[in-house]
Amino acid sequence: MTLSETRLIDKPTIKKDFPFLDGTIFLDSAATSQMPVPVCESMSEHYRLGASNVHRGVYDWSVRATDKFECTRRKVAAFIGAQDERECIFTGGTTDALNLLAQTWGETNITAHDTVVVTSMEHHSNLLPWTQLAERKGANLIWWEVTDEGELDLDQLPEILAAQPKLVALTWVSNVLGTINPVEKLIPQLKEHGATVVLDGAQAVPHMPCDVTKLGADFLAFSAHKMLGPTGIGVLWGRAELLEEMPPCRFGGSMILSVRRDRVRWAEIPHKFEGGTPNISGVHGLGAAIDYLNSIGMDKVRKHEVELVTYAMEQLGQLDGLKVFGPQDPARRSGVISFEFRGIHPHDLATIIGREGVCARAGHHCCQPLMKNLGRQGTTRASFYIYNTREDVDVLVGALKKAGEVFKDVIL
Amino acid sequence: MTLSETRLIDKPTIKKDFPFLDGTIFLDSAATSQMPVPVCESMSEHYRLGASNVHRGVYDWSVRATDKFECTRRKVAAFIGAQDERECIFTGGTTDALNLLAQTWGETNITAHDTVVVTSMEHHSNLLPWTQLAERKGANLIWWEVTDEGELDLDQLPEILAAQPKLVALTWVSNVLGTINPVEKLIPQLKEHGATVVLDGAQAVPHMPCDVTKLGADFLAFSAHKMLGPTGIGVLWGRAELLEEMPPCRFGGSMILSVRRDRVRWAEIPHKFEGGTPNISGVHGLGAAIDYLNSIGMDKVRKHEVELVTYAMEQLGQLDGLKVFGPQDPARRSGVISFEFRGIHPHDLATIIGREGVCARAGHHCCQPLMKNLGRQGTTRASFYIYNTREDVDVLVGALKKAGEVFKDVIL
Amino acid sequence: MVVDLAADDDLYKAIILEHYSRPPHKGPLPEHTHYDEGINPSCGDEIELFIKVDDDVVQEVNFDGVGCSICLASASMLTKLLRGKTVEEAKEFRQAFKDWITVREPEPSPVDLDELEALGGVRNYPVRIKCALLAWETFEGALRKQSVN
Amino acid sequence: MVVDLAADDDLYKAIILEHYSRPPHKGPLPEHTHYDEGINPSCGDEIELFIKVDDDVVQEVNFDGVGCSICLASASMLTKLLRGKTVEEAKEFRQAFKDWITVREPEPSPVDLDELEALGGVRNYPVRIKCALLAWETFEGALRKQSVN
Ligand SMILES: Cc1ncc(COP(=O)(O)O)c(C=O)c1O
Ligand SMILES: Cc1ncc(COP(=O)(O)O)c(C=O)c1O
Repeated sequence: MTLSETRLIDKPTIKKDFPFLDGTIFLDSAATSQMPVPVCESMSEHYRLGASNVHRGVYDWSVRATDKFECTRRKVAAFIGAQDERECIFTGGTTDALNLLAQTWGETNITAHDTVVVTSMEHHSNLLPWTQLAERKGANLIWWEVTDEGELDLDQLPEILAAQPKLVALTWVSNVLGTINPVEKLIPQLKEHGATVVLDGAQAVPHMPCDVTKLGADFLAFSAHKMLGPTGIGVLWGRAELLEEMPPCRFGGSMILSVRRDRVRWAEIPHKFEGGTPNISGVHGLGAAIDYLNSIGMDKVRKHEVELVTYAMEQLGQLDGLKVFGPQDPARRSGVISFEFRGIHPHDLATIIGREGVCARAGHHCCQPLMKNLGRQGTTRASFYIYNTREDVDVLVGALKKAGEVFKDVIL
Repeated sequence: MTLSETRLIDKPTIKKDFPFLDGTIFLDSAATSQMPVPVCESMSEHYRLGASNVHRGVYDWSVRATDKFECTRRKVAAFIGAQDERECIFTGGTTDALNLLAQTWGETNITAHDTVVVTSMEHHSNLLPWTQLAERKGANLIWWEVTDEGELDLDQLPEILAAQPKLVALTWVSNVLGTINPVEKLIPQLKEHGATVVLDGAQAVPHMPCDVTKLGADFLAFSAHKMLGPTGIGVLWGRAELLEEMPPCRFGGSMILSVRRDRVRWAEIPHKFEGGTPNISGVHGLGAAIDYLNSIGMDKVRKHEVELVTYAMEQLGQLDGLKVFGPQDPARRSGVISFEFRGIHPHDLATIIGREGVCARAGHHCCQPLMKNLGRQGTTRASFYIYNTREDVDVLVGALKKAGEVFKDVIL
Repeated sequence: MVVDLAADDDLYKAIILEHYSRPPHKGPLPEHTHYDEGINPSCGDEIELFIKVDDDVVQEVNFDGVGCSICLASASMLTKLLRGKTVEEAKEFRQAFKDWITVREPEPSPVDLDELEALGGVRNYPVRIKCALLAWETFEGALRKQSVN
Repeated sequence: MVVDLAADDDLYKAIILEHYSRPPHKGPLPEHTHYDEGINPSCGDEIELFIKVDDDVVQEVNFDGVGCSICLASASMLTKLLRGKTVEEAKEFRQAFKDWITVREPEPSPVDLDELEALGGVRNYPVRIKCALLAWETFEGALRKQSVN
């Protein structure tokens, strides 16, 4: 049973690299993932060898920090299949990346005559920057609806294409439903009709192979802290032609070519968008996280997840009164499982299973419009990553049974 | 000679907490400071005890992370003398803080009828957000000039007050000249004439006691990485009344009260401005850095710096052909010393002293308008912090002599 | 046995689940003098509070909304316990409950908290304290919005 | 002894300091056919390059501007070494120098780099490579801006 799993992800290594997971069933990686010891060490190293700012100093520490910084940019580019490392901008995270994009590309490209499309499964971070922009500009806003099965409504696609949207904000993987949107099919059609496609990769890049060049997307955003890396660092990838035309929007050190009172000239991409001292140790941590994931292989990461989700859907399916939201086919979903159990409020459910050592999340998961669609205030969500096992699923199921016991006499 | 110094900052502790400084004369703390081992450990702890996102989870790890996060906010408030911890917004750094401010407060408050004042000693990070804003809005821009002694030209003050500026962007301490601007005298006058005062505290908060309430400033920005903390984290402090009126500008998770398709309600301050997963370990690191500085005492930090600067000015003054920019009185300056030596280009100077183990900085230090005033492309800059000693100054002086040797036959 | 389980539970005491299952004063109160809604932004729970003050006395209080057992049980207890209190007494009672529930190791409360004592278990679950307080903060908000004169 | 010091220095070789002190072709060239300016954003150094191409041959090149010894010596060497080369040869020469200077352990260059060999020491000071290349990138920019037909 766990044999094939063992072949995919080496358990002793996981035990060694995530020692703190011993005794805790961490099922909240969609919120933030755990950091393996090597990544943590790589971050500390920046400080323990002597810290330095990047891109500016002539002494050795600065050279070392800068080299590692720019080397990570190349690593990131390779990891997501970008053709040019200059296309990768370091940001504070996915939210920061998407807001930066709305502030530059959005401000300069969206007018009252344009149509903006958002899906109703977007995370607030890929929703509000665009709805606020559309409101500010008086642009037309279209909501791309989600079917009862928790998938993007493809019947609405003709309507969307006919509207010739200037922008489509689309999550690759839903952080609530686990739905993997068919981006490789959708993007070419959207682009043919003139749309610029912004992919929210926060739940996708950490969990499956990514090739932005093949996808043909225009922009992609993701966060290090959901892929074994640290908080405070993320990436905005964009096609060079687009980035080159975008004005900067965070003004300060390192993003200029020259500053005179009467004339400011901006630096080239990516530096143009990276004003101020960047999160240097964060970048180092992201680089180490990518190394760690590469050492496993993203194919294996994905396979491991499919195995776990398959098992979890089976086991959860056997619980009376348990309903899993989103696609039922494990091949069409990621390691994110939102569910409802006998009408027990997610907060209560998460608290009770928390007492059994299971860390899961309860709430609207920053997707209130989707919750409205589901007719719920929130859901309970379990999400998996490389360190999770079938045993974790078993513990979850046992914990849910206990919750059932506590609430057995409650009339809802 | 070093006796009084020893009393101020305990040398064995420094040796233990900054082991990597052994053999390196680090004189570039104005760019980024070194991180003591306890701060580094406090950051790793977040990951090594099990990482979690903040403000959202019901399980223990999340509670622990959130408690520590909000506890650091209180620590920051106390450190800068803020009356209310809700006034402290975590940002990616000083640059990020000032841009956030320009995007919200600036966008909503500055119009074509307003006057904006910037000083010619501002760092690009407290210059460009405002000059760009003024340009965008068609506002009137006044440059507050710097005297030949490297101080703000107080003769220009009547002119500035008469213009009744809506905004004055003012650095507390110059990162080039070391000048400590007389903010406690200037702020009341500026405010009496209706100005909102934005203090760039990047070079001040790490180096001297700070009491924003006493100062009466409106906004203050600073970075953790210049005060023994990590990169990627900083603070924007603002008076609650002002913050409450400002619209948010980074949309995403955690900054909302509720999101409906037709209506979005924002969270209260400070969360309204903290969209997305914050730099949690960065915040922990900032907290630990503040603890470290508090354990020394900011009065002592400042005294140590005055001692060092006094000694450095004396020693450098004995070198033929060496000119220190900025105020000559150590009491009026911080631990930042920019100088010129026999016309040797700063890049060459920094390289040669770098070979002697001295890390100093060469260039325009993100202050090109000031460089223009000085009639230079750049300067060489040595900057001190708690771990520096008189011996470091001696090594610097020796290294400069070597540079003099190399360039002895060069005609400039 | 079921009752035992609930009784043994440090958080989900029988009285809490009882209020959650069968709140005596749930639903809008058309003739209210005070109203406010409260939101817990992290879970999306929403509470409405309808208060009828007359002669400086809380004559009636009802709540409506959706939330977890702690949130709704606390709201239901509120509607039961504040009835008949003067506005001043109600405010003091609210404050006493808040003081009592938000400290790790509480002194006995100066006022008799009655059924609310059952909520003491949330102290072991710090994030849930917000749930227990939502209705009470909403009560305060409602009074503040439209101060009783 | 002074000469020795400079000669011993892995970076500041005598020939570099000589070019820095007394550049033979410094100052604007009014009758240029190509021009560009180069900026090193981290230090603010600025170089101007004036090129006169005639009959597909670089007849004259001058530089002007401010910069460190490495930057200006490299610019001065450029003005000396590119003179008389065809545009094509000049481009190849530039590329050869760039290839040679940007690798840690260079092969001997296919073209004779002449005095430029003295700049090899910058490899030990990676940030200074930009200084050594500024004039050469500016040269390329000038030709690109106004391509020779
Ligand atoms: C005076 C001053 N302001 C602003 C900054 C920008 O800080 P950061 O790069 O951390 O955003 C710096 C340091 O680089 C500074 O010295
Ligand atoms: C789909 C999705 N988009 C965006 C985000 C925001 O990421 P961050 O909080 O790292 O900015 C998240 C996670 O919170 C997410 O799951």
